[in-house]
Parts: sequence; structure tokens; C-alpha cells
Amino acid sequence: MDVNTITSEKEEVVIKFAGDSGDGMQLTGGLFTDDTAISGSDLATFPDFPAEIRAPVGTMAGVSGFQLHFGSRRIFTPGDRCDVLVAMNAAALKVNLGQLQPGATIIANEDGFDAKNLRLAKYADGENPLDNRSLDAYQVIRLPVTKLTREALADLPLGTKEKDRCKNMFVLGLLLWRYNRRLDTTQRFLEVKFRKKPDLLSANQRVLQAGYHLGDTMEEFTTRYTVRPAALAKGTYRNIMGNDGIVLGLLTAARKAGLPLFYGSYPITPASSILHGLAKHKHFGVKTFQAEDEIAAICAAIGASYGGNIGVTGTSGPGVALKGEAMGLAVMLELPLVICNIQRGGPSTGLPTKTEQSDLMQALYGRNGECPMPVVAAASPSDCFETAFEAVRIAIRHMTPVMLLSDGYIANGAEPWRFPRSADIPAIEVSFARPTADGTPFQPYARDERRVRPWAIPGTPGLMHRVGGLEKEDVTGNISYDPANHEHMVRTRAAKVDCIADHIPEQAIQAGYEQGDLLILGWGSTYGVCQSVTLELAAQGYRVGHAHLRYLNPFPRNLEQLIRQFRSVLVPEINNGQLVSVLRDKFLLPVRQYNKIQGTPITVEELRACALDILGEQ
Amino acid sequence: MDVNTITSEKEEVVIKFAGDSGDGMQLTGGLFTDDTAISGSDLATFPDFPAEIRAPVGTMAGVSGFQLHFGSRRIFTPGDRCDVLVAMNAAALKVNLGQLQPGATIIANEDGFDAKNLRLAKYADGENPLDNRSLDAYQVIRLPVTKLTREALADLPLGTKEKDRCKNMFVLGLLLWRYNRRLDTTQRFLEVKFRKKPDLLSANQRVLQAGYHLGDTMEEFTTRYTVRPAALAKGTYRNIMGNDGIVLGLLTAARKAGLPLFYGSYPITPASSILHGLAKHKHFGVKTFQAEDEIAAICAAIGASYGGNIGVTGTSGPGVALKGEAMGLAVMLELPLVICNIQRGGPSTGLPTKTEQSDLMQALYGRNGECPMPVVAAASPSDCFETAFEAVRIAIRHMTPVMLLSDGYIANGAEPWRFPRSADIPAIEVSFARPTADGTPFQPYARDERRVRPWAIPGTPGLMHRVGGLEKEDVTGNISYDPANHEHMVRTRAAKVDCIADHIPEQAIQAGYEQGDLLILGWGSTYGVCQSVTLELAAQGYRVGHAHLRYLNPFPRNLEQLIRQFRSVLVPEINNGQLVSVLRDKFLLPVRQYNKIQGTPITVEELRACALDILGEQ
Amino acid sequence: MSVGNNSTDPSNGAYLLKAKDFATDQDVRWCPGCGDYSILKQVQTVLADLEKQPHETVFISGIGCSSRFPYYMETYGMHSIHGRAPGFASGLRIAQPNLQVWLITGDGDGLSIGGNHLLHLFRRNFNLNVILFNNQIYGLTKGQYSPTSEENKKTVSTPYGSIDHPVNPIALALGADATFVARSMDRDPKHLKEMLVRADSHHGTSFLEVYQNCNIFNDGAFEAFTEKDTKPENCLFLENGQPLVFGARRDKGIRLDGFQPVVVHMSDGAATTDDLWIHDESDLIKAQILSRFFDLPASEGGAGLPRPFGVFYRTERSCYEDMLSEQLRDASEQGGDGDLDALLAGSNTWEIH
Amino acid sequence: MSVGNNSTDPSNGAYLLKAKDFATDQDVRWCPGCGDYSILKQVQTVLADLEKQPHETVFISGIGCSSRFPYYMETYGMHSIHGRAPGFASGLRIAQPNLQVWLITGDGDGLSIGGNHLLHLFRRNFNLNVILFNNQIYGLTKGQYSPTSEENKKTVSTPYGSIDHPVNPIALALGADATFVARSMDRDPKHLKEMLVRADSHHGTSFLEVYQNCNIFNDGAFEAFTEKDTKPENCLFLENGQPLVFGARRDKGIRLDGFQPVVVHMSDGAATTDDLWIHDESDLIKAQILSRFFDLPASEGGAGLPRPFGVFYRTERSCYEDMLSEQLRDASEQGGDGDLDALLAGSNTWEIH
Ligand SMILES: Cc1ncc(C[n+]2csc(CCOP(=O)(O)OP(=O)(O)O)c2C)c(N)n1
Ligand SMILES: Cc1ncc(C[n+]2csc(CCOP(=O)(O)OP(=O)(O)O)c2C)c(N)n1
Ligand code: SF4
Ligand code: SF4
Ligand SMILES: [Mg+2]
Ligand SMILES: [Mg+2]
Repeated sequence: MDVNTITSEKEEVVIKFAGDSGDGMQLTGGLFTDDTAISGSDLATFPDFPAEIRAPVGTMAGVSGFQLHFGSRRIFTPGDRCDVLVAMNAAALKVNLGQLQPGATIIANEDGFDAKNLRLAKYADGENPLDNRSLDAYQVIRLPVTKLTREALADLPLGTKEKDRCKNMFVLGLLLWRYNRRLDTTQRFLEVKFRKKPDLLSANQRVLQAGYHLGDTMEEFTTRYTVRPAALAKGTYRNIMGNDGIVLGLLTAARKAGLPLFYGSYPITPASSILHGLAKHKHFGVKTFQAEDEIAAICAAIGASYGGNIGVTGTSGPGVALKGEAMGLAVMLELPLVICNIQRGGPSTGLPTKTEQSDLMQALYGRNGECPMPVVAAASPSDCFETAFEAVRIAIRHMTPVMLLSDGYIANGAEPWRFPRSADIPAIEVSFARPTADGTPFQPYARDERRVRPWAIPGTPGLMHRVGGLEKEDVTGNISYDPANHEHMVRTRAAKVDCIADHIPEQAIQAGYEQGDLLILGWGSTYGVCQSVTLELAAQGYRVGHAHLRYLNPFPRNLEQLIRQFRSVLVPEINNGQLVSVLRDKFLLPVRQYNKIQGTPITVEELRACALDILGEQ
Repeated sequence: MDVNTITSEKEEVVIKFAGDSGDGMQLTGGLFTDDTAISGSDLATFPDFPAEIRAPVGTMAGVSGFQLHFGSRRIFTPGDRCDVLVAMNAAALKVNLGQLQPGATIIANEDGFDAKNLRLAKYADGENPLDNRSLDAYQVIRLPVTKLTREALADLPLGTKEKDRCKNMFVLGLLLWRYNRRLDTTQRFLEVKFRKKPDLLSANQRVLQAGYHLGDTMEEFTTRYTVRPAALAKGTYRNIMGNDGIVLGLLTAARKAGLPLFYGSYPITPASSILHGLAKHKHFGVKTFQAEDEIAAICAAIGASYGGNIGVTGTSGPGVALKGEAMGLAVMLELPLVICNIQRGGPSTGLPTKTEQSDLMQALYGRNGECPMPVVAAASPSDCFETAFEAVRIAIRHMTPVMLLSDGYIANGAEPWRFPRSADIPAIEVSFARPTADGTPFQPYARDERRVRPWAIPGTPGLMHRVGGLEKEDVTGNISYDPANHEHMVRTRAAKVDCIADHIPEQAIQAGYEQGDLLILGWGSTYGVCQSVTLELAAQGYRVGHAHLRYLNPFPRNLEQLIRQFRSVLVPEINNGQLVSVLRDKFLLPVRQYNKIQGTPITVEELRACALDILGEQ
Repeated sequence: MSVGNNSTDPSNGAYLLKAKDFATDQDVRWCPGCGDYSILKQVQTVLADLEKQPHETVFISGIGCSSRFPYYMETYGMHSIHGRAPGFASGLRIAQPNLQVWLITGDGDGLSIGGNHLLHLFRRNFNLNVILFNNQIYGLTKGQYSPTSEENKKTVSTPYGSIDHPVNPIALALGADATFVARSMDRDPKHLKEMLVRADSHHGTSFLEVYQNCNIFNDGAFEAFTEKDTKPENCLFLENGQPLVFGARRDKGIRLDGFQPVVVHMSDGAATTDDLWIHDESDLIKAQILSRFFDLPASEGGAGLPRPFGVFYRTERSCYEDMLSEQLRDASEQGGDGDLDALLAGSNTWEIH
Repeated sequence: MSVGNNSTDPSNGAYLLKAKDFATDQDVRWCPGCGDYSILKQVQTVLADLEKQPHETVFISGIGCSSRFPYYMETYGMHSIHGRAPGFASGLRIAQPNLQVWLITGDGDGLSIGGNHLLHLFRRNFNLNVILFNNQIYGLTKGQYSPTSEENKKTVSTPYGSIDHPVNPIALALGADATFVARSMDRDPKHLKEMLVRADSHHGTSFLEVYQNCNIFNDGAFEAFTEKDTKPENCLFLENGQPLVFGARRDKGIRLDGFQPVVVHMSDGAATTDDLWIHDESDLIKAQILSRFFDLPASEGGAGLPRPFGVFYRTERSCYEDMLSEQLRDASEQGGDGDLDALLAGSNTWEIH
């Protein structure tokens, strides 16, 4: 390493890789993330894809980005603002400029700022941000990346198009140099990726090296940065995205219950990748069924559960709206079922590619009649695994449909995950009804102490019985119009769900103080920002605590008592205050709220400011 | 009238006509009700049909009943317990015995208590309730009605079957005598009904007279009863059932708005009769469309509203569950639409023929995303007219879908209605968008002071525009992924609905005290029982008031202040406490609740007892 | 399962089930005289004749009078929600390919709200039997017209007469590539039983439309086909490999002039059975022509083509659940039985020490 | 509506609209190279050619790439919800019978979630035009197989290959008694325009299936029919009253052996055009046979019957909205225009004094 570069240390860094959909920014970001993970940093990432399938090349609509936040401290969010922006073209710069730290570094590909690109990015005629001093507040490194890439590959027998496709490697190499990494890990990935295409492999490796060496040779680069390993729990880690977490959670739960997994679904953004993920794992005995619509999908899942599989269906808000009637039947049938709702911006078709938490009320109340259903919510990509497992466990142990809430932000976000060893995961106990020894008639709606009815699978001799959506007599399951029985059944179905609270962990404070001035009470994808803000404020001596609800119905038994340990409660939500309504109803408790309904996550800045306001008032 | 009968006065009477589905009890009850109405009594009626289309003759499942409550005071409910039971067969007696006042009169058709009937009614072998003193607590009048009917028609050239079909007239005649009525009104009805069947006419008239004269001749009948006219407002009255009230309300509102009415529906109990009622009135220009399912029905209604009609769809709970997605679209399109939910017992298929109020939460929250919709509820059969009118008015004036809640009890119940003169009904102002004079581009999402967008009908030159379910930019209506715009639109849609509160009447106390110890706060079909109990307790000096909510979203502006005038609030609901949840959420107010979830109305006895408990505690 | 006076299998002395062994203890709630009773009885009889096991048999229905059916069968049963029975049945077939699944639906349940699910069931060809009770009316909701109601039908919801062109269920099923398409009627127990047996024996989705009289809201809708005086003239009973003959004296037949089917009379020697169209269940095109014998019976002023009953079409095509099981088998043969730890680890892990 | 350099109607000097006058100011968001562009252009051109008025024209779609269509048409438009466009269109037709309604749907929107609505639209025969963009894939959701995807298709949701038997949209529409059934393709602007004009001129529901290339997720799905080297051999263009001839040298034809269509070669004198099947749009049975020319193109190992394009079938049947208007007219002629006070009073009133 050459002498006139110095090395300085950083606690955390946020890098945004941005370019045209075709520029391979997702891959670049992914590879840099893998190397970062291995370097021992904690990290979180979030991609932002264009809303259109393929927006026109060079336009702002076509910009694809990948944001990485890593550091030597615990990292919970992809970061509010970027320290480094890689801009492969003018549109990428324009779209992301707003997200930069003051003084941030911009690595710009000059070749992406020619007249055509500038016009497509809707810059005024003759205006080039790289020239017109509009970026003076930043440290701009302009490189003719395309040109340099072509030069590096001059002697290779590849078309210009293929050569240009390597230019992301140049940037990757440069960044690996900048953060004081070695190339070997990335080299290895490339070897795997291009196993079958040796010439592309060498091309990419060359460009990667070219970018890396540029660091050494170019005056501009005087400093390299190191980020120490974070204090992460020892163990084996992998990266995981939210929907993959659900896939693994469902597969694991089914395996641990010894039941075949059935997944019935109809594609919808951002839930589709659960279907894709499960379809890949047929050797785990998972049966995926792409139905003609959401209604058929949930009905098929119920049919599978009726047949002794664990039936699961997945969709997003508009699809859930269609499944309401069938969920009601599942509540009547008292069969296990998991409904995954990967929430997106609503109402109606809304903002399909954006994130939101606005389906909580629908999850709790979106059915006719008194129709109680347990609801659980995942807090992060890795938490999707445990929450999905929990959803299946509750569905089976309590013979009930369960709603699992996630959202687009969790689904597409990724984070390192210290995944469990299968041996350490508890089994889920399943007991199918067996013929009565003494030949006494089978009672399909007889209940155990949890008010759970037996699961009697068609094919079992002697247990023939009929189920359906009409009110039924308790114990016998016969149709009943008896007034008293109806009230009894309505209350029994409610009590059955309430009693789940006896079989879930009590709510814990997940950061900061156990009691004090402010409780930040969240659910779902606000987990990261709540953690960050709480740890930060607690470190500054504020008596702040953070509790994050996985169980939204029923609530953990100790929730009210835990809440009352604090002078104020702040509920941040990416909706108009839905959990707030539930808390007010349940506990007659005035809670403060922070609501952002912009299809984007709440930032640390925003939540911190809100928390400080409240603390200030006290 | 013969000398040895005396006449005594009664303030109120409850009569239950009960027999086999084939015995014509609905007609009998209806005719007696008409005569009662004309006699000036106030009254309320409720039929109970067998759950099955045609249950086997003579079985308890096959019993059909009609209950009439009339009196010289205001009558608000069909009555808790019966003073008189007409039992045409053994099953009818068995089914209704539980509903009788101590000492009630039972008029039993002996011929309906033969061995076969007793067996079908599941009486123990050889047991006949008319003989075994089990009815000693009651005054039993046993008559061989069938035999007497045949005798009365002995010389007529009719088959026994046809003759027997007249036996209900015998009972009717007897009751008309008992309550000191004359036969002429009923005669007239029969003349109309049997205009085309002279022999059936004379047969029915004969039997009617036979029954009437039996009163004079038979020793057993020593007393006739009179019920003085009630202090009803002067005017012209008619009887009205709930769903007919909705039919008339919709037709009237459309007429007053000068818009064609479009009703898209898919049959479902207990909403179907709205479709039937409207289909009869094609000469009012109403277009009824029986769609292939509930989704197509609401979509067609939205399409009709898009085309400048007032689109309405009607269904019951399970159907509403299917319409959720389309309602979300209507919220986005900001077009007028009325969704009628005639609630029934739930969840799922539940108890289709029974009543319940358990779809309130679904009405408020049963859609994905932040999807606010006004909700209004009818309180009684005649109130259906005004509430339906209001629903249409709000939908048009505020360009929004509106949910109208009724239930099976209101739908099938009937009461006298002092119907308005069309001239006295205010017009509903409609203003379709007109081409901009200056040719400036049309802005489909520009808003007036109520945040209402223009209604621009396809076919209007110059106003071409596109609408849809994706989030749109305010003013222009173009698709927009802009974060700030999304939050602005979510809040605008909410504010638009909230602002309806400025255009509805403030909440009034509808009975009893304006302030005091207990407010009975109800909604929907509990109106009658709330009124009865409140008037009764207030008369006894308890400081009780009754307020009944027609507007469930938004609430009237003064609701909280009105509630706080009372020491306690009692909310009776035929569900598990749904309005209670909303009130707790909105006002952080501990409210008392009385919940009955038996598919049947709350009785005066039940609510009185609950109210007295609360008053007692104070 | 009430066991009546035993009759036993001579071969092995095992108890043989009788029709009534497939009946539940629930009172049947259909109107007296409803055609549903006959269908129930024939189904129970056929199951007994075929020596089916109650615990291996499942009846799944939607909502409607007809859909009450499962409550009366001493087997497993699900009375689901309106129009969605195909979804539940599909999931169950995938979960438990060894069960025998019968799907009970009505003209409203199956062709109005549930039409799409039925079509997708047909193309996926799950191995189960669909019995569509066609009474050309909505019975349970008290008499509105249905998708199969004739044009201009006056009902509570159409006092001025209906204006929807009716669905032709057989033509629709053929258009949707159903692999077994047949029609029968409640009033002909022998034929109905025969069709039930045929449906059961077909591997794939068997679609059996049954004309069923709703004597309360649509009484006599099928009189022309069911009453003995008109039946012979209006009904054409299809038998594979046999000429299309009908008429009280079996003296009429169907011949094809080009593509136009015409009625020929054999009595007046105008034709002999040799001139007649020979029914071929495997011929989709001919089945499609037969499905268009659909106008009013001659007795009611129709064009005079009789209404066909029997198996219109039958073909073999792999069933969805069989192919899925195969994929699962192949997958585990290749991928192994699924190593959970390998799955959790994924392709790329690292250690934190 | 931007008014380009004027061209005027010589007869009356009125401004004549051009294709671009039907284009909105919104950027079109389809992928570069998507077949949707061509369809959009042809529709705009045809509307201009037919001198349609933008304000009297409405485009209603569901959800999908194809369903973005209304945003690009300077007419009235509704981008509704997935699969439900027929509902909205039906209501609008009833409310405003004078508007010209076009319904835009896809193979997923119209045949998966929306199949049932489409079928009921067909039988009710509302007077509107349905254009189904069939790209045999779910485009907007990024590449899952659709109901029209060929068997064993490998997609993100079916990595082991799909196992659903594909829908035959033409056969389905015929089975559902559609009154106008036609097929065209994005890559043949002339034919597509012709079909659009035909669809527009039909009074009733016109169903036009358009093969559309999704160059991102299903590129080349229809190559055999669209590429000039294979097109002549694989495409059979139907013309009413004309013999069924195809082939680069128009030397091949279709003859019927009984009911079996066979390819005959005229070059080798084996047949002359006189032997060939003459297309008759009004013949439902023949249309049903044509709809079964559906196996793989010969070039891809199919049986060798070419794929028909053009109008398979066309018939007249009254439209729902026309019959409804008639009922309303009759009703008010009899019942009068509806006396509100009489309505409110009902049949039985009494006075309280
Ligand atoms: C979602 C839903 N919509 C509507 C209904 C009301 N409903 C019950 S059965 C039925 C139609 C019954 O007709 P059909 O399927 O022909 O059965 P049938 O009673 O004639 O045997 C309807 C509309 C319902 N139960 N659920
Ligand atoms: C209720 C609902 N379910 C699912 C989706 C997701 N979705 C949008 S378009 C689509 C299918 C699109 O396929 P197709 O109709 O063929 O249109 P294409 O994109 O291929 O033109 C799906 C499943 C949705 N938007 N709404
Ligand atoms: S209504 Fe009709 S179909 Fe239903 S049970 Fe009665 S007779 Fe049968
Ligand atoms: S995904 Fe396919 S169908 Fe959709 S716009 Fe792109 S190319 Fe066209
Ligand atoms: Mg029916
Ligand atoms: Mg498609």
C-alpha cells in the first residue's frame, strides 16, 4: 500500500450505490455488503427499486439504489443520510442528492453525465451538476468509470456492451480499497458467479482490480478508512431478507411440527417472493399452489389444514380484503391457518412498492361478525423467522387462523442473522384426534383446557363429522340456532384467543430503562429506529425505554403494567395511529403518537426529535 | 252485542299468532295489525319465520309466528312477553310457551293437538299439554278450529284442503271480537285480496264471521277488551317494514337529487328484499342489477356512479367482507356510493335468519390501508327511510362511499309510519363539473371547502380524465409516488370524512333527561328498547336519558360533551361491545355495557334490570 | 354410523355398508318434495354399492339448499362458503390424495359466484367429482333467478322478467377443457346412479350436472324431461358407441347434415339407425355440438332437438395433484429430504469470533 | 387534448382528430420494447380513423401492465381493481348507454382473478369491446406463470415447471356464448387495426384476444406467429366467406374429414381451394372447431394445424342494457313516471285525527 495515504477510523458509514436499473447496483451493493459482514461490522441494507418494471434508461424513474449502513456499534437501520454516494449517472445523483450528509463524498461516473443523460435527468440545458459548483458542499470524486473500464478490458474479445456491464466492478474495487479491505472474498464470489463464463469472470476480476489499484495510484485518494468489528454475539451469521425469513420460519415450523407445509397464494407485491422462495424448496415437501385469486388461495390453504397439513396463505392488503369471508370460516372451523400480510401503501391499490403499517385494524376487525383472530407482527428481516415460527405454533396449538403482519420495508430489507441450529429449535406438538376407544360418538367441538377442539383428519376411521360456517352447537358441532349456544360460542371463540396470552412470553423492555419518563412502544418495521433512538437517548442519560410488540392480539398479559412504569408513552407508526386506537380502547390510556404516512420508514432524526419534544415538556 | 259480556280496558296488549308455516299466521297477524292501526293504537310487530324454507309440517322447525304489540301509550318494541298466544298446533304452543306472561290467554286449536301433531312436536307419548294440567298457570281456550271451520263451510263446493286453509280467519274473527272491533275493515281487505276468487272470498268471510260470532255465543267469553287510541301525532300513517323503508328512502333521495338510482346486488338474507322492492319500481327509473356476486355488484354500482347515477349496493355481513377491496377503490375515486349492510348473526355464515349488530367494526375498519368511510345506522323500520335518505345525501354532497347499517330485526319488523309529503322533503343539490370556460385544463382532484372533488361525468366535453386505485396527486389526479403527497392525501381523505360532522345535526337526547345519572347510548335496532326503558325509568323519577346514534362516523360534534352530562353511560348492543370500543378509543371514557349475542333483540326486562343495577350502585 | 341389520360379504364375511349407513342422524331440512332427496338417496346407494369407506370419503359444498348435502352424509364433510368449494377441495386433494372427494354445488353457487373457481378446477383436473344441482333458481334465498334460469323469467328479483342470457353449463365446461362432462336428472334414479358411478370411475375432475326440481320456487322447470309422457320425446340418452335414438317408440334419431344435427324419423323409413350419428364420448367436437342441443323442448315450442343426458365427453389428462406429488418426489430424490441446517445457513455464512 | 397541426374534414371543415390527439401527456411506463406500445398506437389510430369523440369514449381496465392503458388515452378512463373491470363497465353501460366503452384486461386480470366476471359479461352481452392482452405471463408482478402459460413453464413461482393445463381463451369465450370472438397480435398492426374496427362495429360484447409480447418476462412467446419467416406457416388468417388458406406461398389449406380438420397441400395438386373449408363467422360449431387449432405450432413440434387469427364467430343477440332500457320505458309508460307521494303512501294508509 502506497505511502502517502493515511488510514483513519470510523464508527459507522452509510453508502448508497445508485445507478440505472441496468448498472448492476444491487449486485455491487450485495457484494460489498458480504465483504463488510465478513469484516465483522454490524450492518443493515435496503434496496430501492424503480416503481416500474423497466423504466426508460437514464431517467429518474429508472434509478435503482442499494443502501448499506455498517459500523462498529450495533446497527439497526439502513441509515437516514449517506456519507458516500456512488452515482453512475446524472439521474442517480439527482434522485439521491437529498439524502446526503453535509460534506458527504460523491463518487460520480463522468460518463453518465453526458448531454443525453443530463437531459433524461431533466437538468436544465447546458447545466451539469459536476461543473456548476452546485455540489460544492460535497467532496466530489469524478471518474470516467466507463472509459476506465473499457481501457482495462481493451485487449479482451468482448463487445462494448459486455465490457460496459463490468463497470460496477470498478466502483466496487475502489470502495473495497477505500475501506481498507482485501479483494479475495469478492474474487471468490465472482468465481462462483461466473463459473460457467470464464471470460466474463476474468473481465470482472480485471475491472475490480483496476478500481482497487486506482485507489493506490490516484492523488485524490489520500485516506483509507477502517471500521472496527462490532461487538456482535459470537457465532455463525448469514444475511437475511424479510420474506426469506418468513420462508425459513414456515419451513422450520412445519418441520418441527412434523407436518407438510401447504402454501396457497396469488402473486402480489411485496408478498410474491414468499411464494417464489417456498416454491424452490419442494424437497422440503412444501406444496405451493398459485391459485386463480386470493380467495381460492386461502380456501385451498384451509382445505389443506382440514386435511392435516399446516395451511398458509400470503398476500398484501388488497388481497387480505378479499380473504375476509374465508378467514371468518376458518374462525368457525377452528382449524390452524396462517395468513401473511406483507403490508404496502394503501388504501386500495395505493403505493404497491412502498411500505406502510396501515393494515392493523383490518387484521383485527376486517371480518363480519364477532370474529377474533390472533395477530403477530415481525419487527425486522431476521425477526420474520421467529415470528413466522410463532404464527405456526399458535395456529396449531390453539387451532385458529393467525394473521402475520410484515411490510415492504422488512420484506426487502436485509440484515445479518445469527441463525439457529435446528437441534436448538423446540418441536411444535401436534396431536390429531384418534378414534374413541369405547366407540362413543366423536365430539368435534369438545374442548381442552385451552378451549381448543380436536383436529380430526379425514381418512381417520370413526371420526366422520361435518364442519361449516353456520353456528354450531359446542361439543357436538351440530348446526344450532339456539340463542344461548350462540352467545356461548361467541364468547368461547373470544376466550380461546384471549387465553393465548397465557402461552406467549410477557412483554419485555428491549432497550433502555425498565421505567422512567418515556416508553417508545412500537410494532413491526419501526423496530430499528426505536432501538437506535432509545439507545442513543438512554446513553445521553434520558430515562427512555423501548418495548416492541410482536403479539398484537392478544397483548402480553403484563403490557398495561409495563406501560404504566413510564410517565409518557410514544407510539411511532407508519400509519395514521392504528395501534394508538387499540391501546386507547384497551387501556383508556392517553398515548403520544408519531405518524409518518409517506411510504417510507421513520428516520432516527424524526423519532429522536419527537421523543426529545416529549421529554422536554415533562 | 249480547248482555252478559263486559268490556274492560287495557293500556297495551301483546298477541302472538303461531302455527305451522302453512297456517297463514303472517296474513292473520297482518290483517289484525291493519285493523289495530286504524283503531288508533300505536304498535310494533315482528314475524319469526322458520330457518328452513319449508320445514316439515307440524314440526317445531316449521312453526311460523307473528307478534303484535299495541297500546294506548307509545309502543317501541314487539314486546317481551305475550298476553295472548294463538297456537294452531302443538309445536306452536311448545315453541312459544316460554314467551308468555304469567296468566296469559292461550287460544289453542284442539285439532292441532292430535297424536300426530303431538309426536311431531316431540311431546312424550300420551302427553297432551291441553289435558295434563301443565298449562294451569294460563287461561286456556281450546277450540276445534278446524272442525268449526269445516262446519261453517259445510255447504260450499270447496275441497277440504281449501276449506282448512280458511281456519286462520276463524281465529282472526274471534280476536277482532275480543278486542271489540268491527269486521268491516278486514272484510274490505279480503274483498281486495280475493277479488279474482269469489268463492274463496265468501268462504273466508264466512269463517271470519263464524269466529266473530262465536265470541258472542260462547259462555267462556265473558269479557271484551278495548285499547284506547294512542296519543299519536295527527296525520296520515302507513305500516312500514325496515327494508321497505330503505327502498323508499333510496328512491326518494334519488328523486330529490334528480339522479337515476342504480342498485347492484347479489341476493343474501336478510338484504334480498331491498332488491325485490326496488325491482318493482322500474317506473321510477330505478335500475336494478342482480350481479354474479357481491364484488361485481359493488363494482357495477361504482361504475354507475362514475356515470352520474347514484350507485347503491346492498348485502349482509359476508357480502360486505367481499366488497372491502372495491370500497377501498371507491374511497380513492371519491365517488358517491351507498353500501347497505343488513346485519345478521355472525361470524361467517353464522345465523343468517337471526339479527345482530356485529358488523360495526367491519364497517369502520374492514379495508386495507387508511380508508375512512362515513357510517350511518338505522334505528327502526321507519327510520330506515330517513337514514337511507341521509346516506345518499352524504354520499353525493361529500363525494364518498357511505356505509348504511341495518339488521335483520329492523328489516323484518314493522311499525306505523307518518310518512312525509314529497313536497316537504328537501332537495339534494348535485352539481356535475362543467367544462372550464377559459379552456384551462380540468383538475379532477381540485377540492372545495368541504375537500370535495368535482363529479365529472364521462360524456362531458373537455373533462376527459383518468381515475384509479393508485395514489394520486392532489388537484391533478395524476399517479404520484411522492411521499409528501401520499401523507397529504391520506390526511385529506380523513379530514374530508371528519368534516361531514359540520353538515349533520348535533346529537340530541331522544328521551328522558338532558343530564343526570345515566345515559343510555345506543345505535341501530336497540332504539325501541332504549326508548321504552328510558321513558319508564324517567317516569319513575330516575334521572335517565336516551341518545341514539344515527351517525357512527363521524360522530356528531357535540357527542362527547353530551355524554359528559351524565354520571354513567350504558351502551346496550347485540354484539360483544363494538360501539363501546369506539367510544373508549375516541373519548378515553369508561362506559358500561350490556351485550346480548343470541340473535334476538334485547328485551325491556333485560335492559331495565341492567340500568337499575347501575343506578343502584351510584 | 348406525349399523343396520347386518349383511356381510360372502367372500370374507366383512360387514357390507348399506345406503342408510351413509345417512347421518340429522333431520334433513329440505322442503318436502324437493328433488334433492332423490339425489341424496342415489348418492348414498351408489357409495354403498361401490363399497366406499365413509372415513375415506369427503363431501365439500358451498352455500345453498343443495349445499346442505354434506350434513346428511355420514362421511367427512365441509359446508364451506358460497361458491368457494373448489378451493377447499383443491387444497384437500393436494394434502390428502388418497381421499375420495365429492364437491356439491348449485347453479348459483357453482355458476354465479363460484364460476371462476369451477373453471380453474376443470383445467387443473383435480381428481374429484362435482355434482351441480341445477334447479334454475336460487332456492335458499327464496326464489331469485339464477344464471341457468331461462330468459324473461319472472322472479322476486325480476318482476319484469330476467334479461340475462342463460349459461349453458355443459358448453361452458367443455369450453373450459373439463375432462368428464355429463348430465342427469333427479327423477331418473337409475340413470342418475349410472352417472354417479361413471363420475366416480373417472380419474380427473368429473362434472355432473343434475336437473333438480325446486318444487317451491321453480316447480316443474324440467317437467318436459322428467314426466313420463313428454320425457321420451324430449330426452336423448347418450350411450357410447350407440346411435343417437330417442322417442317413445325409439323411432327417432339424430343425423348430421354437414354440421347441422337434424331429427330423422325411422318409422316412415326416412332413415335407418345406420344413418344416425354414433355417440363417441372421446370426440370433443361432437360433444360440443351435443352441448348445443339446448333450446326449448319441442313440446314448449323449441326447435325440436331433444335434450341429451349421459356422458357428453370424457378424456384422460394428468391430474394436478398427481403431477405435484411427482414433482415433490423428484425434488427429494434430487435435493434429498431437505437438510434443515443447510437450509437455515443458506449459501453464504461467516463467523464472528 | 393537444391539437396538432390541423387537418380538417373537407365536407364540413371540422377539425379531424389524429391518433396523437388520443394520447395523454403522461410518460408511458411500459418497458422499452413491450408489445403494449403497438397496441396502444393501433387503438389511438383506429379511434381517430373512426372519428370517435374523446369525451364519449371510456377505457376501463383492471390491474396489470396492460391495465395501465387508460392512463395513456386522452379519453375518460378508469384503472380499477384486479379482475373487476367488467363490473364497472357493466354499471357504466347501464348508466350511460351512449358512451363507447373499451375494456382493457390481461391474461391474469381477465382469465385468472377476473374470469367469472368476463363470462357473465359475455352472456349478458353488454355493448362494449374487450381487449385481452395475452402475454402468457404476469408482467406487473414480475414474471409468474399465468392461466394461459404453456404447460411445464418455468417461472419464479414454478421453478420446477407449471402443472396447470392452460386456458384456451377463444374456446372459453365460445363456451360462454360470447357474441363476437376474435384474435389478433401486437406485431401485425394492419390486422390488429382491422380487428379493432370489427370489434367496435359489433353491437354487443366484442372479445378480442391480442397476442402481446412481454419482452422482459416472456420474450418471444409468440415468435412462431409473429416472425416473418415462421408466421406464414403458423398463422391462419380467417376471412368470412373465404377458404382457409395459409402458407408462405398460400399453397396450404384446411379441409374437414368428417369433423377432423386436416392440412392439405394445393401445390402437389392433392387439393384445390374448392375442397377447402370456407370460413363462416356465423357458424358456432365451426368456430368451436377452429378454437381447437391450439396445439404448438408445427415449427415447435405441434400437430401442424396453424393458429387462426381473425373473427372466429359473430352473432347478434340483444344487449343487456338495451333490454333494461326497454323495460324501464315500458314500465313508465304503464306505471307513469312514478308518483312519489303515491309511492310513499303505499297501498294502505289511515288517518290519526
Ligand atoms: C357471500 C354470500 N353471498 C350470498 C349468499 C346468499 N346465498 C346463499 S345460497 C345462494 C344461492 C343459492 O342458489 P344455488 O346455488 O342455486 O343453490 P340452491 O339453493 O338453489 O340449491 C345465495 C345467493 C351467501 N350465503 N354468501
Ligand atoms: C387483488 C389483487 N391481487 C393481486 C394483485 C397483484 N397483481 C397485479 S397485476 C397482476 C397480474 C397481472 O397479469 P396480467 O393480467 O396478465 O397483466 P400483465 O401485467 O401481464 O399485462 C397481479 C397478480 C393486485 N394488484 N390486486
Ligand atoms: S327451496 Fe327448493 S331447492 Fe330448496 S329445499 Fe326447498 S324445494 Fe329444495
Ligand atoms: S413487464 Fe412485460 S408486459 Fe409489462 S411492461 Fe414490461 S414488457 Fe410489457
Ligand atoms: Mg339453484
Ligand atoms: Mg399477462
